Amino acid sequence: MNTTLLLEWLIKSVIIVFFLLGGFAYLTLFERRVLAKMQVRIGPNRAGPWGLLQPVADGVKLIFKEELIPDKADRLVFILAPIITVVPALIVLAVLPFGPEVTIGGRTIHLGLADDINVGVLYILAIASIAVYGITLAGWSSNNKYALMGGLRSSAQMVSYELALGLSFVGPILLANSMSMRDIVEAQADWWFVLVQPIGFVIFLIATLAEVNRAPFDMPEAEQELTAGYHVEYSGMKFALLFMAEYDKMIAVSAIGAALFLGGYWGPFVDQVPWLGPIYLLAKVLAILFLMIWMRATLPRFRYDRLMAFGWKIMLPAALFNVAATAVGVVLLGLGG
Amino acid sequence: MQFSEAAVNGWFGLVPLIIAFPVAGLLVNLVLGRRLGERFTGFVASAAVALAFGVAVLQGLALLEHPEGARVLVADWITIGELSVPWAIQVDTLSVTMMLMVTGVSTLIHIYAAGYMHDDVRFQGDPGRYTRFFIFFNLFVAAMMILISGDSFLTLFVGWEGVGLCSYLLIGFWYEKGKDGIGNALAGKKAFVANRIGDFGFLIAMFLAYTNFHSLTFETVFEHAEAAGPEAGLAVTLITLFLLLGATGKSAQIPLFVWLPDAMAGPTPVSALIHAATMVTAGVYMITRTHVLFHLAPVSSSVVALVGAATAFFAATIAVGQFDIKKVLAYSTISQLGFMVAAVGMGAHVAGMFHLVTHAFFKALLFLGSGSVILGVEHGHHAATHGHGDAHGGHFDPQDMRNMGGMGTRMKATFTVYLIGALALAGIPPLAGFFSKDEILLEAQHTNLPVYVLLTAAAFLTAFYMGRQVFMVFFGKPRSTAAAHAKENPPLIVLPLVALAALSLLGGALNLPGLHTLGHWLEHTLGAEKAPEFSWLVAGVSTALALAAITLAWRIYGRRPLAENQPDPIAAPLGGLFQALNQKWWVDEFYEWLVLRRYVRLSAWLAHQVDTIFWHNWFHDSVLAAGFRRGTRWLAEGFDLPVIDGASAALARWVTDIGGGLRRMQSGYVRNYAVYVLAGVVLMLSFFLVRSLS
Amino acid sequence: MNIPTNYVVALSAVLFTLGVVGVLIRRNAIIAFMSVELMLNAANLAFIAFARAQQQVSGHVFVFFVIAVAAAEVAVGLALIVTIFKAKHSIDVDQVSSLKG
Amino acid sequence: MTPDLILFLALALLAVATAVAMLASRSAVYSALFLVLNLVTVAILYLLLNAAFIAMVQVTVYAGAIMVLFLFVIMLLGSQQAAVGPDLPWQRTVSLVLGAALVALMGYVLLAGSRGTLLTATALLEGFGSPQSVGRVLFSEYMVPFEAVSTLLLAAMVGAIVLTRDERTEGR
Repeated sequence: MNTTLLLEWLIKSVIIVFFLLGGFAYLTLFERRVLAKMQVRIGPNRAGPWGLLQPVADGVKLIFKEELIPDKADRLVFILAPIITVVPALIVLAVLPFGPEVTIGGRTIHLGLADDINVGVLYILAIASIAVYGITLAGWSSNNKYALMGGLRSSAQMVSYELALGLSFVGPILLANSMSMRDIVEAQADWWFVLVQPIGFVIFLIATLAEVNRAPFDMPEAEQELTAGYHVEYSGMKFALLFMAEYDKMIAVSAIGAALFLGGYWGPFVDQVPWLGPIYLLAKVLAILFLMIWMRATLPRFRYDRLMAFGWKIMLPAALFNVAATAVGVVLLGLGG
Repeated sequence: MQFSEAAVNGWFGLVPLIIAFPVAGLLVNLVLGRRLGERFTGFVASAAVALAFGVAVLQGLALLEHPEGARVLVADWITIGELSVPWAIQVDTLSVTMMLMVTGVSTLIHIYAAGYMHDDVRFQGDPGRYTRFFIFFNLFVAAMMILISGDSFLTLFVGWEGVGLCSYLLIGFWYEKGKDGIGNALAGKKAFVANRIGDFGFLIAMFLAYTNFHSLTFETVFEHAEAAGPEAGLAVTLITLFLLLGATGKSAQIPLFVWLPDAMAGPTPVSALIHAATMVTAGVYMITRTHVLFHLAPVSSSVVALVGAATAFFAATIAVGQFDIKKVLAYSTISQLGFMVAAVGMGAHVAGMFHLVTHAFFKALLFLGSGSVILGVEHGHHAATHGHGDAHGGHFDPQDMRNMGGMGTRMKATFTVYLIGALALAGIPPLAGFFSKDEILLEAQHTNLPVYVLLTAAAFLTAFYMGRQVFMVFFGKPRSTAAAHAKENPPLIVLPLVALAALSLLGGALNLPGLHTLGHWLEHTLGAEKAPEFSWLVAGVSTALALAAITLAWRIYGRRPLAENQPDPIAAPLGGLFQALNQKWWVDEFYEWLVLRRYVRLSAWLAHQVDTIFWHNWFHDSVLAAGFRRGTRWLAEGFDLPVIDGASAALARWVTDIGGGLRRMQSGYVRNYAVYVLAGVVLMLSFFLVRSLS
Repeated sequence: MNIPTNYVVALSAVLFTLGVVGVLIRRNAIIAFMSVELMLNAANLAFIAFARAQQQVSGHVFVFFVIAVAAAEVAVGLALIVTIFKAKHSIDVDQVSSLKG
Repeated sequence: MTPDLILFLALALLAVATAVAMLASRSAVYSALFLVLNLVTVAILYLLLNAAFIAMVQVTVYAGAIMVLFLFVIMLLGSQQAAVGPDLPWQRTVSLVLGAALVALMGYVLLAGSRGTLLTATALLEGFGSPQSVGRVLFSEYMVPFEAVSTLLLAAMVGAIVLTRDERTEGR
């Protein structure tokens, strides 16, 4: 056990967490602004220049709100559920490489926490599957039928779309011949996998929308049907945590998508200037986030049974076809490493 | 099959064939006979016996080289404890003499029978039995060979019983015919029963021999008997007397002769072969074979001689009063067998055997001749009634001499040979009978005067009844239409007669006085036997008596032949005596009164007292049934209910109790079952752990 | 991990026994079911420990199969429980004593 | 007490504690949650035992799918409260005694004598327990069982669908 190494990990972890926390705050602002633009509105512009302080104001407001806990709720789980929800969102990026190796003070450092473990992709899947619990438990512990229904819908939806999500990962894995995220990104130094995996990328995007319960798959929080889904009973900071988890997950999946399909940190001159890597990555993440917000602004919500049918009857076969096609391509055309 | 060394070197090894050929013949006929027809059947049977004769001839030739003979072992037959009876064939001069005689005469009679039976089965109305007849005939020859060739009492007894069986079968050959439709069957039964009595004696003799001398083989028994000396005298006497009883049965001597006249119910070839030439001589042969024992028992020998002589005279008297052509010959046979038995009883075995052989020739000739006459009469009867009368009905008896007469002109060949046979039997020199009978008389004159007197009287009577028969049958005029239409038979029947006639003519040459060819030949087996000097006195007396008897017969029957339905001329002068002769001295009736009636009464009494009252009423009902009921009741109440039922009830109760206990385990709760599984796992793990630790 | 294999296997044994006890004493079918999963899990742990000790990847493969089979089992088992619940409105294992629908 | 041993004991304690808690919980949801914890703990043990792939599969399939299914059913049925009613009188006692006996037996066997291989004493092959190594064995030696298991999964899926299908809402 190397103390320096420990310290290095600690520093990296803190950076990631802070990135996500800050990212969450400004993603809300970003979304509101973009949506406003798309809906020909102005959006929040009072707090600070261009409304930049709006997230801070929201945070302060939520902190001072009263923490309501329903009488018949299961208190322990009710309190734990937001935490359980937010943790996966925070730790999922541990395997993501943010950039090539850089040298700081004579030390060669990976820009990434555990980006070279050989089960990186599986780790992402594992965390993604764990993420269900928070929402489900939140819905259940509220002892509210709407909340419970929201939780159950969320579970079913996430479990169903997890299959397609996992299968969409297989394409990059096959092309890179590795499950390590770093290997996958390194394999895209010359060209992005999205060029040969357009179907995989589309499936990934749709599945991640379902995974993070974004429109048009925001069933669990469908206001019209379930008032607000699983977090109908939550308020104050616990509500803030649930909210944060959702936006952090958006950021995380965007980063993962960028790493898997859009070449990760690769871009012009990254070879010469390693520090360009994180910037390129951020740009790509922003692009995917913009895409998600755009969809929210554009598409109406699915009916629940249509959503499930879509997941099982279209997404899954398409993903399977993509896997088979990719495998054939890898073996016959010599694509990938 | 094992052979002694001598047998292997010589022809003796072939001797089993003498049995095998007739057996083969009967088997062939048994399987194929019906399919192949009469000619083939007759040929096969005759050929089988002829081949046996050939084997006998070979044995005789071999014996000329090796007179000591041989003992040929065929198989190990019986081995029980110390009793060991191999099936071995004794080849010596005695047995081979018998073999030659039996097979030779048999061959001729088979040939004769092939012709005779062809007609007989048709007259009797069942041609299908032709094959059966020859099967029995061959079987008889095989059994006779076993009898002759056996080297022990037991093998001899097998043949003894075998020929008895064949005799029974052939007497009853037309079992559905005869008086009341059962006469023939009764005759067969009578022969069988009479023989059983004799066989009983034979068996007792055999048991005694084994008890005293620990063997059944002739040689060993003789050795032991001689070695035992006077101490075994009583035993030997008993043995020989019981053997004599056996001989009287088989050889038709007093008191068991009654079956032989009835045995004439069989077809004529059977009478000739079995009941004149061969089987009936078995008693004589047996006594000769066991002569060593008889030598050791003088009393028995005397008894034998007396029995023989008495039988000879007694039977001769009866023959005088008979009208049935075959019955006359039957009593004649008994009489002549009496001569032989008397001879062997006096120790004159050679003379006995000599007479046995010559008698076989001329008696076979006479029987076959009578058969020829009967056939002729049958043919005549058939022709006279134009073929639609029943030739074998009760109205006409083709064997009754009173229905014959004048046959000599119609059946010249038969007449000639019959005359030869009759003269030979009467003892007219130089025919065979003269020499053989003379030797017996000579011996009797030397040793036993009463026997001599009896035998001489019998010889006189013999000549008389033979003269009576010849005159009645062949001379004068036919006394019936059947006799008038009689005609000679075909050569197949006549030729054997001619052969036998030749043997009867020349048979005396076997043992001419002074030469004693047969005596020397049999010396090898019987030991040297001092034959009495030829006596002109004895020969002259017997010849004179014979001639006188014939003259007497001619005066009574020849000069004035009987007319139709005329009673016998001697009946009136003799009165009641003739009635007695004709009714055979009422011997059958006497036996009936003496034995049968008492026997039947005893049987009835036994049936009632012993079987019904004792066995059935008392033993079966009171002892067995009641005891069984009591036993089963005890078993049911004392054993079945408490023990068996109790045990099963207890078992059922245990099962119920255990099941009731175990039922609680079946709670229907899955977790309960899982606990049992866990308990089992813990137990097994503990077991393995404890085992690994210890 | 610098510890003896047997420690890991002993942990597996303890977990297994806890699973067994859970099956035996809990009457809620779902919890009994989960106890079975615990038992499977304990067995898997032993597999992994031995695979590590023997340097045999086959152990991992077995665990993979066990997990796959467990997934199948749970899918069917839970479907059965749901069906039974629909019919009986109870998931007390001791009340499920009839094979009739 | 090496740091490894402490780490192991801590994880073991956590695993046992969660298992016991699972059994003791009156609420089925809590039981499920404790089981999830237990599974995750064991997954960490897998990681420490160089079984990274299996650890991830454990979390993904067991914790992420199977247990979610459990929770789903529990919530759907609403029968999270333990069944009430007369319990078999001796069942609990006997089970606990037998369980203790089983643990004692196995513990004695495992800990009384040799302790087995020290898990770091042998140098590991490169990539032991990685997806590649497991996959290589899985798709060569265990190809047929793999296919059999895939068939089994398909059958289970069909079975589950058939079992839970509500015929009244069929054909909508």
